[in-house]
Amino acid sequence: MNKYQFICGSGKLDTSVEKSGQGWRVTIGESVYEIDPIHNGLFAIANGERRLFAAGVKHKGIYYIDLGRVQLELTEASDAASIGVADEQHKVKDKVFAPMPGRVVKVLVSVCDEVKERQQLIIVEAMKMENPVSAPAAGKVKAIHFAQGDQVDTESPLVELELP
Amino acid sequence: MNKYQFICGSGKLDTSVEKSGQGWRVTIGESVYEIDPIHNGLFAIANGERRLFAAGVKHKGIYYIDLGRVQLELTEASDAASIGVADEQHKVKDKVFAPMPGRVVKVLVSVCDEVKERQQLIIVEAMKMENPVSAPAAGKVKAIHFAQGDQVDTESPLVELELP
Amino acid sequence: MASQLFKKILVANRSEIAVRVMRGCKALGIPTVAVYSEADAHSKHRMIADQSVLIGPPSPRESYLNIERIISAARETGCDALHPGYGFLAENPLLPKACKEAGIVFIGPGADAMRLLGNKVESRVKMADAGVPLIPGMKGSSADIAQFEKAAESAGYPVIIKAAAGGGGKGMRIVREESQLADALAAARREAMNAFGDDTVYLEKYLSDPRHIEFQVLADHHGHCVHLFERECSIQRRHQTIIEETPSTALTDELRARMGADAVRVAQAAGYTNAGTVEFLLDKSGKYYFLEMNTRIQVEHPITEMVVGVDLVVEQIKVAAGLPLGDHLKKLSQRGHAIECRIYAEDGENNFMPSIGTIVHYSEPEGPGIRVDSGIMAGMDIGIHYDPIMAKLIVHAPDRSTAIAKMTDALEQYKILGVKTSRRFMIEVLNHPEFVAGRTYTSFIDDHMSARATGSDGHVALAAAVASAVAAAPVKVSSGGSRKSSVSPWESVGAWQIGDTIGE
Amino acid sequence: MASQLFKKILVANRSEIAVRVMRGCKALGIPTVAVYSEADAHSKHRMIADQSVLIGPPSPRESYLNIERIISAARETGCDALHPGYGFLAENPLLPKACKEAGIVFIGPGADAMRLLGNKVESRVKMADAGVPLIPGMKGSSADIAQFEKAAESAGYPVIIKAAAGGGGKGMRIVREESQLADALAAARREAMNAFGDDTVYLEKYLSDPRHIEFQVLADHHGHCVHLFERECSIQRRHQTIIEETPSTALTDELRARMGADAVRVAQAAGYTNAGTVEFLLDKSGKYYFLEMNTRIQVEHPITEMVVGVDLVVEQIKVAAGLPLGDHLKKLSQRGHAIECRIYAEDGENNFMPSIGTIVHYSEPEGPGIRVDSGIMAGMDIGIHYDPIMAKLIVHAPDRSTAIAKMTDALEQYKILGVKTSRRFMIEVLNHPEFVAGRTYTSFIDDHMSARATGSDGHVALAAAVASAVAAAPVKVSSGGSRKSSVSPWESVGAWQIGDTIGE
Repeated sequence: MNKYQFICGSGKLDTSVEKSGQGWRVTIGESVYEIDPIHNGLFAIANGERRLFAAGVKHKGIYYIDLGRVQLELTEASDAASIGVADEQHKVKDKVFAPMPGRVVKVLVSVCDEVKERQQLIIVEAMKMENPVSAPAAGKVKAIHFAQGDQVDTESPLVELELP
Repeated sequence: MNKYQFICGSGKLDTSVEKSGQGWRVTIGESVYEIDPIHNGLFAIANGERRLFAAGVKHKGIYYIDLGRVQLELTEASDAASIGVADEQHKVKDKVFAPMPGRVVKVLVSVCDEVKERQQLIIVEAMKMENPVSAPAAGKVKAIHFAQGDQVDTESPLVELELP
Repeated sequence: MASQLFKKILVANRSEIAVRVMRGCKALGIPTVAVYSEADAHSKHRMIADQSVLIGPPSPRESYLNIERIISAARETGCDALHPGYGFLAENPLLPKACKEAGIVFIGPGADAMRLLGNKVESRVKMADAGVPLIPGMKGSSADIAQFEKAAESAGYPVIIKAAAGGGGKGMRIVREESQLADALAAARREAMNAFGDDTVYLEKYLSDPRHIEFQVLADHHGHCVHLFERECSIQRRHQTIIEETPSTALTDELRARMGADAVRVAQAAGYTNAGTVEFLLDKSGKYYFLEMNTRIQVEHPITEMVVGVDLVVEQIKVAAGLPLGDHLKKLSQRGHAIECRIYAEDGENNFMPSIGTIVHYSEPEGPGIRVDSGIMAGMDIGIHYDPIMAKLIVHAPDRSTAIAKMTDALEQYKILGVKTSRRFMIEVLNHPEFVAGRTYTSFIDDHMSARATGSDGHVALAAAVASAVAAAPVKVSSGGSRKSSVSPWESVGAWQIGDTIGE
Repeated sequence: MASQLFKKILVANRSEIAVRVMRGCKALGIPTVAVYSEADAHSKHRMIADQSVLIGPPSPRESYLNIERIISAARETGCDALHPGYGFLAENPLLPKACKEAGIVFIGPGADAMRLLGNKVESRVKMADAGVPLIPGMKGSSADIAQFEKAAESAGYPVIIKAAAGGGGKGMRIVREESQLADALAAARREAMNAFGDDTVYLEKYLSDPRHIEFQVLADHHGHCVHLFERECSIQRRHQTIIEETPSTALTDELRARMGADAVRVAQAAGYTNAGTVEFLLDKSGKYYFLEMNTRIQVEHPITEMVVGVDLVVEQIKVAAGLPLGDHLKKLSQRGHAIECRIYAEDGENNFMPSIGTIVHYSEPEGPGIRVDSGIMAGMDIGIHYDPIMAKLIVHAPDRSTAIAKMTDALEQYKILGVKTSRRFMIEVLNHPEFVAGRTYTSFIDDHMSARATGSDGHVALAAAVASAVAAAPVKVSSGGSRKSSVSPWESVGAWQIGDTIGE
């Protein structure tokens, strides 16, 4: 039997897995899931009477799971640190990143401005659209690292905030 | 650069492979094929101006290749002996096997009968159909190993022939 | 709304038809229950059902033909209706009878109509009375070979022996002279017994080069019956169609109207309800003869769906729920041309010999007007227990020549490796000048395809080139993490994940 | 036969529309040539073409917008016709002009009609003259903000600013009060310049809660023009549709006939040939206004194909080859109901923010009445260079409620991992009581979807269970053979190839 701990958003879940027929039996708390791998990342899940068709793939340390209506991304707790995923509650909110590489078409705030949560800070053009980048939390603008026309990536923060 | 020798039917082909961009360049005699793996066993092939979409998979030592209109099975010459594949020209024709497991519903010949090439010898029922098993070559029936009603597999010969 | 028709439907079948029926249920918002044998634990029809029940060992007699077990599965899971698909119990009147006793709605005709039409001998008599044209032959069956000899002589050789309970070419034998009659009779009886559990056979005149034309009908419980035009099923091997199309190139509007009216007459004479198919043979002079009525959804129903614009399974469910035929069924028309190719596990290059094995690669064709009804997935084993149909490929196009081009493209796009199929054979049939000209008939394959060249020398180098790429592709094993074994399918393959060096 | 129409067609586009156009060419037996940028070397549209030509670096300006390079690719490969798809150069009159000079047939309207209709300002004037109803607003454009202020005042706020060269919501801004006008004007101009290379914008009255209804038209070079009924494109985010359907629940037969006739009038007034789309806004009182005519095949053309039973790309090619409209186009009718959902790389749970990444799993839904037009495959990177549309999912069913159920099922079956999509969002729109009731309009999403709950707590345990199975699946490395690296995709995965022990 293998044991795993997964992180999804702010939650943690412990699972244990054992072989069952040609698939797996996964136990999470009181619930038992019978999982049959089909092929190429597709799985059939049975939980009591309920059956579901899911897709699951691990890529660069992240488990991408498609449950039909809902898609979720999980990490193993033991991998989380090494691949730079922090628990949701500890996520650093004082640095604002671009959601994708692109070009800054407008800077809407100045250093020292007080901003509200979700207030638009910068507009980045990518994929032929203007995408607003908003403040993750209320605070004060400490630094702006890019100017209009600059190309930006997702690695360096666009804006740094001072959180109250 | 890797070199391979493939067997297909009675033919042998030498190929050499080198990396080319994100795919492979395969040289066979004077011809050069650029091959891009797509995903999950699908490949795009370019040979001069011609482009083709193919599927290719290795399973239990056999290379299964789908070229659209034609499907072929190949083996590597170096593997052929170990997985029991003989060159076509040396194939033993004096033993007749069932094409699939099933039940003998009729035996159409007797020991010592002279049979022609393609003459029906035995009828095996499988998949709800009667499937005739024919002589691979002309000869004389030396032995019949199963009787009507017997279950047969594909491993043991049904009939042995004495070839002229 | 639609979801009120039934609470839950049990699909008493497997493979592609079970999958297709479940899709129809889903479109009506009705949950489905699959039944499966031990051989089908990993089958597609089980995977896509909302629930599933194991009904027994691989042998059909102990699973998919086990009425008692299937009815109790329906009861256990709270199903209020049951769809039989085709094959297995679909035309066994004991199933609707057992459903009725269990208080479950059978999605198909009543037991009486099914019994009548299932017996080819009785139904011939009935249809003769209704004024439907019949092929000359025996009035009833007999255990006595002399009766067969007499009937053969009076109809004139060649004659054909058929299973009374038959369908799909099983238990069928063509007899060209008297000396072959006894052997053929024995073989037909044996096959009939194996396939249907009933060895009653009868004899008819064998028509030379007829076309096989069938009409889809739909009848409700309120006295309405309509036909949904024809399907031509002339391209046959082993007396079983592999390519079907609609419209038929052989029908004029006038002939189509007459045959359609006769198809409705057959259904009404039998007191038929739900979806059914009336089969005719059409000879070269334009005369047609009633052959039989199939009391089930047919393998080839999708071509009707695409050209007539109906969902036959949805209509079956509505009729079974007691709804009258909708208004859209009263102004039907044919639009464009559809072709279906059956994808069997059989070797098109070797006399259609069944092929078993594991599906090591599977990818379906796609594009506008292309439909695949499949019962398989990569990784599945195709075994010996069941009918070797794996999937059906259907195309719809504005006209016949475009449909042929589209089907050719789709067959080439369709990749199945590990078991043999007849894809190449069917491409050659579709592009044969006689097929392109619309001159199809039931011996088409014997007459036109037996001398075909099956060489593939020109392709061997291409195949070796692909094999070389397969051989050269290195594995990329997950490098990080605490569990060295955690390699997802993704991480071991893919064009964008190939390492920098090759092999050794 | 059909294959004589053109020798070879170059498809001057990428992704799903290039793939779909090539399928149309294949159905007519015409070989295809793909063009691709350096970013698209592994793209699906390149893979399925018979030939392909590299036309430049990733930046659209240097590749897919480079007329000279595209024309020379067509010449090099011996193409005698070119299909532009939608987007990129599809509505740029310089392309048909360049084609004409190069002796290549442009599969689309003539340069003059395209130029006229491409200019929203000029075409408004023309259509006013032709008696087609128009929305109140500016008669022409202006560089002067005062002109915009004046027009806004006279039409009454709210007003909308639109790019003269526009389409697809780009360069569009709603202005609710005068104080926002200057900023909105600047933003719209900037976006218009980026998207179309032309920053001309104009202003109209903004209608509250209108429906967006468009009519498909088809006109040949022999003076015939027909409409193929409507599409309703009211479900929009960022002023761009994500769900389209036909028929519209808002049209009576009488209104449909009037609007269809006006659509034909628009096409004829513009001297239009080939396939085009006339867009209207329909207000609550049943009044409709001409908005613009799109001079290309539309993203949402498949729903018309499924309900009307035509292949629009095939018809485009035939018209371009000089054929008159076929008889089947003269007795058109609508059959059943079709819905299309656009599958963008964008996060439906986070304000439709574009999402980039690698597609780590991809499997398409299947079943009767389900069609996927896709431009992606597993393993592809979705980058920042191009429009984030990945695929379109289209369903066809006998009626609207069945179509909604079928689309819901299909969206759940559709698995795409690695980039985010709006599949869940669209399922919730489709099943919203107001959508089910047919009360759709352009602000539907803002009004009804902004307060939706997006939690997924109930699913986390299920997801963790699947992740556990992914983590536990061991690799099976090929044991035999001389080349240790020879592991095919197959040998490392699959339900039937799992080892006997787990992990570590």
